[in-house]
Amino acid sequence: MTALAVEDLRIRFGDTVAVDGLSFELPAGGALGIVGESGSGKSATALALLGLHTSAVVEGRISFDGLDLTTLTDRRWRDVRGARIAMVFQEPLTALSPFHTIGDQIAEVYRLHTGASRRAARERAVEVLRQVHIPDPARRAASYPHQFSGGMRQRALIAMALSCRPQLIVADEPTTALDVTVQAQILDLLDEVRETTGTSLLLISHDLGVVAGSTDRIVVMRRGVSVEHGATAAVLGAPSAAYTRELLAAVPHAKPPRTIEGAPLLRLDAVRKHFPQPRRGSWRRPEPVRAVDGVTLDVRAGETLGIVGESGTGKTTLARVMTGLLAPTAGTITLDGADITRRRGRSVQMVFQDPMSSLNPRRSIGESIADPLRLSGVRDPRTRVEDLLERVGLARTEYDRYPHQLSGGMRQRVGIARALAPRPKLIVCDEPVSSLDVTTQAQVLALLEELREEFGLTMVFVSHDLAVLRQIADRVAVLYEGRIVELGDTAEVYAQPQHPYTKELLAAVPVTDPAEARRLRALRRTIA
Amino acid sequence: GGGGSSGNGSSTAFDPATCQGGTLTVLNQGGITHLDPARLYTSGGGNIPSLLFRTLTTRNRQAGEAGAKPAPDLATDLGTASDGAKTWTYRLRDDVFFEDGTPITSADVKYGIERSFAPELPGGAPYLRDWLQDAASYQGPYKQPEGIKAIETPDDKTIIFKLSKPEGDFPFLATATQFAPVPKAKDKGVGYEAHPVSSGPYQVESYEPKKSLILVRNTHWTTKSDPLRYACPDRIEVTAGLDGAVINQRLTSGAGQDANAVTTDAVVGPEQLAQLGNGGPLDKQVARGEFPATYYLAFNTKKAPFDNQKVREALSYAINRTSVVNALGGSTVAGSSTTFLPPQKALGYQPYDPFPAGDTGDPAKAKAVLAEAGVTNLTIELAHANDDNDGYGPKVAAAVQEAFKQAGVTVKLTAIDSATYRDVTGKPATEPAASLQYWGADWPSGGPFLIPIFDGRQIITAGGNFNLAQYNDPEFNAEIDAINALTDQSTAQARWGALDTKIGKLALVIPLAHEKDVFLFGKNVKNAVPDGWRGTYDLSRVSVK
Amino acid sequence: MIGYLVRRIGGALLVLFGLSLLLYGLFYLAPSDPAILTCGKGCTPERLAEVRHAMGVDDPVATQYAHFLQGLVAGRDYPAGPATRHCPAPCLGYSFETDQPVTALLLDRLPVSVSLAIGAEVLSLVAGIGAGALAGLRRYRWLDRVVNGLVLAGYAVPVFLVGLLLLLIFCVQLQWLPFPTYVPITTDPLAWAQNLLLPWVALAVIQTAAYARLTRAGIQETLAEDHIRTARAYGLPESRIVWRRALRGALLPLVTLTAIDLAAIMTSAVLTETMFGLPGVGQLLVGAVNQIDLPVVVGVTMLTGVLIVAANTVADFLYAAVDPRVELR
Amino acid sequence: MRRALRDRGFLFGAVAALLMVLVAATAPLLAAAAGQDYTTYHDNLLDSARGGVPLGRFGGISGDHWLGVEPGTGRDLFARVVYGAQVSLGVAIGATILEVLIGLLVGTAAGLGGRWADTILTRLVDLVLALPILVLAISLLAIVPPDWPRPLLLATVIAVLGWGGTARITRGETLTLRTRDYVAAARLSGAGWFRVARREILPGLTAPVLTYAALLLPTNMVVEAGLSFLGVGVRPPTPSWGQMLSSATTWFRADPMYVFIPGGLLFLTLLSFVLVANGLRRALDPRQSEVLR
Ligand SMILES: Nc1ncnc2c1ncn2[C@@H]1O[C@H](COP(=O)(O)OP(=O)(O)OP(=O)(O)O)[C@@H](O)[C@H]1O
Ligand SMILES: Nc1ncnc2c1ncn2[C@@H]1O[C@H](COP(=O)(O)OP(=O)(O)OP(=O)(O)O)[C@@H](O)[C@H]1O
Ligand SMILES: [Mg+2]
Ligand SMILES: [Mg+2]
Repeated sequence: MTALAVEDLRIRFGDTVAVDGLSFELPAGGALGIVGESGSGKSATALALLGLHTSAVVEGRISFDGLDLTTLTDRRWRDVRGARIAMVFQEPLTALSPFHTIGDQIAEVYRLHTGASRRAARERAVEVLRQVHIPDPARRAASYPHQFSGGMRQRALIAMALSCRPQLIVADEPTTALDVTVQAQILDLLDEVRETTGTSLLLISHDLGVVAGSTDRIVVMRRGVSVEHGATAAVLGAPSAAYTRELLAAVPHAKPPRTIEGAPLLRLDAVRKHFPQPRRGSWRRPEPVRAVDGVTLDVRAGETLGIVGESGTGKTTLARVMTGLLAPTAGTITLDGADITRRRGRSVQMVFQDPMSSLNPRRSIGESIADPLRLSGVRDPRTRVEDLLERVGLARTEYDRYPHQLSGGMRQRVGIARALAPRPKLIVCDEPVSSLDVTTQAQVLALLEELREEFGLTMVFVSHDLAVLRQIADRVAVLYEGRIVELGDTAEVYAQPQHPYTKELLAAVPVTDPAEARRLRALRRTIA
Repeated sequence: GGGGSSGNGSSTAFDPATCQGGTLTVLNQGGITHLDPARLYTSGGGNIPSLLFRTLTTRNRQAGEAGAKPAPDLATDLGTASDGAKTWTYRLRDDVFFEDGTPITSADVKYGIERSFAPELPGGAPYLRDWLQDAASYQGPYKQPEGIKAIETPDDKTIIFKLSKPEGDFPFLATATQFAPVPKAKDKGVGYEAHPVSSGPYQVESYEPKKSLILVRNTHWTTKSDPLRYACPDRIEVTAGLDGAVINQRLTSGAGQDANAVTTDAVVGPEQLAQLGNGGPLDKQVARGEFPATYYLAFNTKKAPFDNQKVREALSYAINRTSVVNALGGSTVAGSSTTFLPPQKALGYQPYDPFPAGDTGDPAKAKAVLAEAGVTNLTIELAHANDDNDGYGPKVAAAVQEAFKQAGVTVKLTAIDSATYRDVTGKPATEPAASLQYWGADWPSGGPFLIPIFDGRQIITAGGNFNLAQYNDPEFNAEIDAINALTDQSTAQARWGALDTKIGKLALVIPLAHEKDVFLFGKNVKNAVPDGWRGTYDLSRVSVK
Repeated sequence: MIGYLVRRIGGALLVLFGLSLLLYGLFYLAPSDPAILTCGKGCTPERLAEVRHAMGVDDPVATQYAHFLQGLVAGRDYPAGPATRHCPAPCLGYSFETDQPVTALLLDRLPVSVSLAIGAEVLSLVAGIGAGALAGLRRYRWLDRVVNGLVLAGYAVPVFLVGLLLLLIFCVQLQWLPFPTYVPITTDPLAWAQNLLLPWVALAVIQTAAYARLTRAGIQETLAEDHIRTARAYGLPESRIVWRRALRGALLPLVTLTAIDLAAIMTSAVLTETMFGLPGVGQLLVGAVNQIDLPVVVGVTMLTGVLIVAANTVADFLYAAVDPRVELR
Repeated sequence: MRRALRDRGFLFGAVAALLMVLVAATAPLLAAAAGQDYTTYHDNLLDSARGGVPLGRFGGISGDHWLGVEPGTGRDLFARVVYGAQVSLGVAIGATILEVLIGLLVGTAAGLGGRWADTILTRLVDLVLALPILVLAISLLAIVPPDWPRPLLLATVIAVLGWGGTARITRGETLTLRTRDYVAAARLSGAGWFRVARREILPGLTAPVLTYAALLLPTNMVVEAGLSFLGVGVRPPTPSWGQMLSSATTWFRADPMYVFIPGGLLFLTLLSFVLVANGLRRALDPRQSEVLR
């Protein structure tokens, strides 16, 4: 029995066609994944399923449980939304009203659709919160969204979705904003919910790994068109469309192991960085945030050292301390034996995560790259800048363009060119590819690898993505709450993780092989 | 000159016997800052204060010339002069009482005067310090309870003043509020003014300085004891702190209680002037009078170039009085003046014009006089106050500047803060070479006009000086003393006038204009007759019934 | 919380201390002498010296300031003729001009300014939020334009210009309203409102436009937020979304603004009060400045300082109260 | 900027504002062209008996006196109005420039300086923001000797009391800008804080500060007009619109032109500057454009 059938869906925003002739079916109790890169029309499709478009023209047929959704009146829509089709949004931060408690928001939805008493609604809210494994749900129901962590908020949203026992849950990138381990938990939860309640699931993601383990069928979208469509195992195992193959190829692969026994270039000795907390309420100062809490580490000349950890574990702080941008609270950092904080040279450079904020929007990119050259005494750096631009795969003529005129990938290339300009010995990359599409990500990683070899660079590569590190790093350090809990050759760490956190991290990595994904899910259950 | 026409809303004759009743509203801009008789500086006892305080003498509340004379109030007559006008003796009436029913004694009058010497209670007129024998250093009854020797009270009804020099004007001075009786037992010092003990027809019901004052009848006052005050309304409500234009607007429209309203300090503005004089309804609601006062330009003859009489004369020819009058608000509220004394007979006014140049000035003649004196490219500095409130502000200054420009004289204007204007110009050390000034009469006589301004013995180097010309001519001083000794006003008037004519020829000042007063009153208000002393109608005689 | 309060109050005291110090310094440097005005016409130098002594302005400025502080904290005694006057703490001294205690003067004038400010604020809140909400929901396109035009005009008309026009139209030409005088609300509430109507309107014209604009913008901004989409996706009716969600978000900035504006009106009512002849704190100040009445000037400035700081503190509290995300620190 | 130029309101405002600035700048020339100056009395044009209202209709408008004459003095209104523009605009522009300069200096210093500098400067800014501007301006202006150059003084007083907002905005923006990675990049390439402030921070400040300053200008103009209205502004015979309005209040019915001319001009000028500010904000700061405050 089909729960949802979409036929020849077309969505236009004025002249832009966001979705162009999309068709798919979702059986009752089944799980369908929609994958595609940014802007491919995934969210537009999801919104159409709930009739939430205001400025778009939606054509085609969407039949749900015998209803033709495209012909519904506003009144009738209200009975469908939330009650029969529920939606889980991408941004858990903003998807909940900041002025009402979690419990109230869930109860409100429940009351609206069932006409239950206030009390019954409150009880239902606690019940669904329990169902999504919020600890102490009766108490936490009275919390405001900002008092929840990202993962908890996403759980609350799922709880809200569950509250009216819908037939279909549409989850639009439910895990994009979350850490890998939390992402795995949410995906597991959705899976569990589907199993226990029998609802159908439409899971939307840009990440093949996310849908691989949670869906039975997938639709691969590109520029509003479905390029491939079929059983998950079939599509990922033997892709027929070139685009799907490209996507799969862009997923990082392990690199051939390299052992580098260079002399230590950068040495960190018992480095700490604590951020004092502002006083709140009482006179006593609260404990400082121990962003980096006793890191001892050598970066060997010529190697690529990966640093991995989840959000807030202190990766960026460590990276900035390494470059001398932040003074450590305690400990010493030496580059070639000289204290880094007193360094006046430009031998350590950095590539930043957010390509938008790493370039001054009011200066041409050429000028941004030329600056370090000028400061090191080069009179007329234009040709050298143009050479660099060419080297990182940009046209010489891009010199006079401004950051907003470039795509994310191009901006990241500019960032790399700028880092290279003063001929550094060490480049610290802080999540340089996290904000890029998989395909662009692969290109930038390749470029970095090339440049490292060509310029004989030493590299510290910070990332939350184990897969990326596996491709680029010779050694990995696992950072957890400001400390290094594991450090070793990449292959070794991946094959035989020692620390439980590393194990958990590895088990949470999304993989594109559905069988492997299911194995990892089982593994996670045993760890938990 | 003198007096003026009076408007009166009612066609039937006014009868003080049947005027009683109703509430009179007084809408004022400023005033009622103080209610302590020691701290009030009034001419003729003031308008509002004289509702509360009776003094030894008071102004004769009548229209025109008759109103410029003093009349007995608490005393039975204008006082008996002896010892060549150096001793003045008064006898109190028998039927005068304070608001609590206690009879008023000569000791109360003496105590009231003594209080005004206390530095805690500053602000009153300064004459007594100067006139009374050995009183200059007296510090008031709080520090020196033994009192002033120069005032004697041999019995409850008699009070004798011993002066250091002859003062024929003493009956005029005795109208000042410092001559109001204060019962020593009720004196609270600075706090006394919260509820001063009334001797007049009204007493204080409530008083908030600069804001409101409500007066109700004093039941211990009788018409019989006080023929001058009619005390018609049962209740008088004074509101202060209003905008002048608003007051006149309210008096014009006369909505509600405003029909029973008057003002004592808001001269009409252009809004009303435009509606006046064409037989409209407003013509019945206007009182025109003249408070004796002069706007003039003062020279410091100790400073070049004004030590040169020719220069002063030339500028006297150059002045354009029409523009000065316009700057002061037009010919309805100011009249051009070539004499220092304003045109009131009481002051001894005699018309003269030593430098005839017409109303708009004679720049050619001025140039000629300057050339004669060998002065070329003259640049002078003229000081003026920074606001126009007192008639010696920027507008008049600019008018003078313009007029002198026609005669080839460049004027640089110096603005001085109006709050300190008198202070700066009154200290010879800081006195500017030329400045705009205004002088009003403390009482309608030539003395208070000519003495402070031209008596050489009045040059006070430490400050508070008004003889800005710093003119000191023994002959002139002697004539002042001689007139002061006269107790016959008509003789005195003639001699003051002659003195004014004489001093005018020296061009020590340039008289610019004299004040004219036009006050509106509500349409129900009757008997709003301006008196010759103050130029405005008398609150103690108006009626709203 | 307590720490916050302590710091807030500490900061406020610092501001006030600085203010009073500044004023004393300036008045000391100023060429004007308050005693001359008090002493009156024809004041001789000896008399002036006596008066200065009686007023206490012959002391060095540091001594005067110390006395002032002492009065504030502990109260002080003034010579006043037969007895001394005790001015209890917080004593701001006695007016040079009228000899009234400054605290009493302020308390006396405050109701006028408060009436003015609260009335204008209420008027502009009601009109502003109403118009803003209607405009924000795009129910009436023309309203949107009117609000837009009004807000621009609101910035472009100084309050005295509005006041002038209102007086001319309603009091002079049409004579619908009396010339404003202050009637205490306790005496006659109707007359109170009737008299204050024009000043309120004059003040509210500008505020109303600003509030309308803010409400409108706030509603539109909130309506574009993700959680509104969530609410829609769960079938919440539009009316509920607008009233319970969007307006709530939109009114947030208004809440704090109200407190601050209230103080701002009170402190900037100088013009309105002068314009309409209302005996409020502002008028008190203008008069005092002209008369070099230092105690009153200091008193008014301190009062306005206190009001502003208090308003800011209240605004912070209100903000924390209506927005659960905000914590006071 | 191009976006702003498409805004009709902005265009109107910009043209009118420029015109007004031009008038102010060329006041002496304009007055000379009219054959008048702002000081000469024309008593013959006044009805002295009626308080000095101008003779003739519409406040004495004539071929010689394009906007009529001032009641009470007969001074040429056109000359006074153009010179008044000079004062009103001059003071407002001067004050705004000063405020922006002080605000930028303090704001960037607080944003880039260390914790101590920030704490102290922020406290200072709080203090300035807590000052009752009008109240203090009145007190200050009443105290200073009257012979000091008044317009300069006015601009200074307004600026000294009013730079808090600019400083706060600058500090806030600086604090966010300094966390931008490009600032870190500049530091890594060896740039000192001064260079960072000049090359990386300042360009980022122009938009927010400009939009704020554009609104400050009319606000300052209102303050100047208000102060002159209260009689503590520029000193006569120098004209200013606020002062003209203040003296016009007594001539409301007798000579309405005397009110309407400076009042209307003040309104129009303010309106045009507000329109410019609004347009700028919409163009430079689209997110904030709606919340004009
Ligand atoms: N409200 C809108 N107005 C105009 N165009 C829009 C609107 N919403 C989406 N689009 C366009 O429609 C296309 C599809 O957008 P959609 O949000 O569905 O992409 P997506 O696949 O969800 O991307 P992402 O992974 O970034 O969320 C895009 O080109 C986008 O620019
Ligand atoms: N300037 C700062 N002041 C106070 N706390 C800070 C500061 N910078 C970072 N922190 C805190 O230090 C901890 C580590 O932050 P850091 O940015 O280094 O984490 P991260 O591992 O890079 O996280 P992400 O993956 O989210 O970028 C966090 O708790 C953060 O809140
Ligand atoms: Mg999307
Ligand atoms: Mg980071």
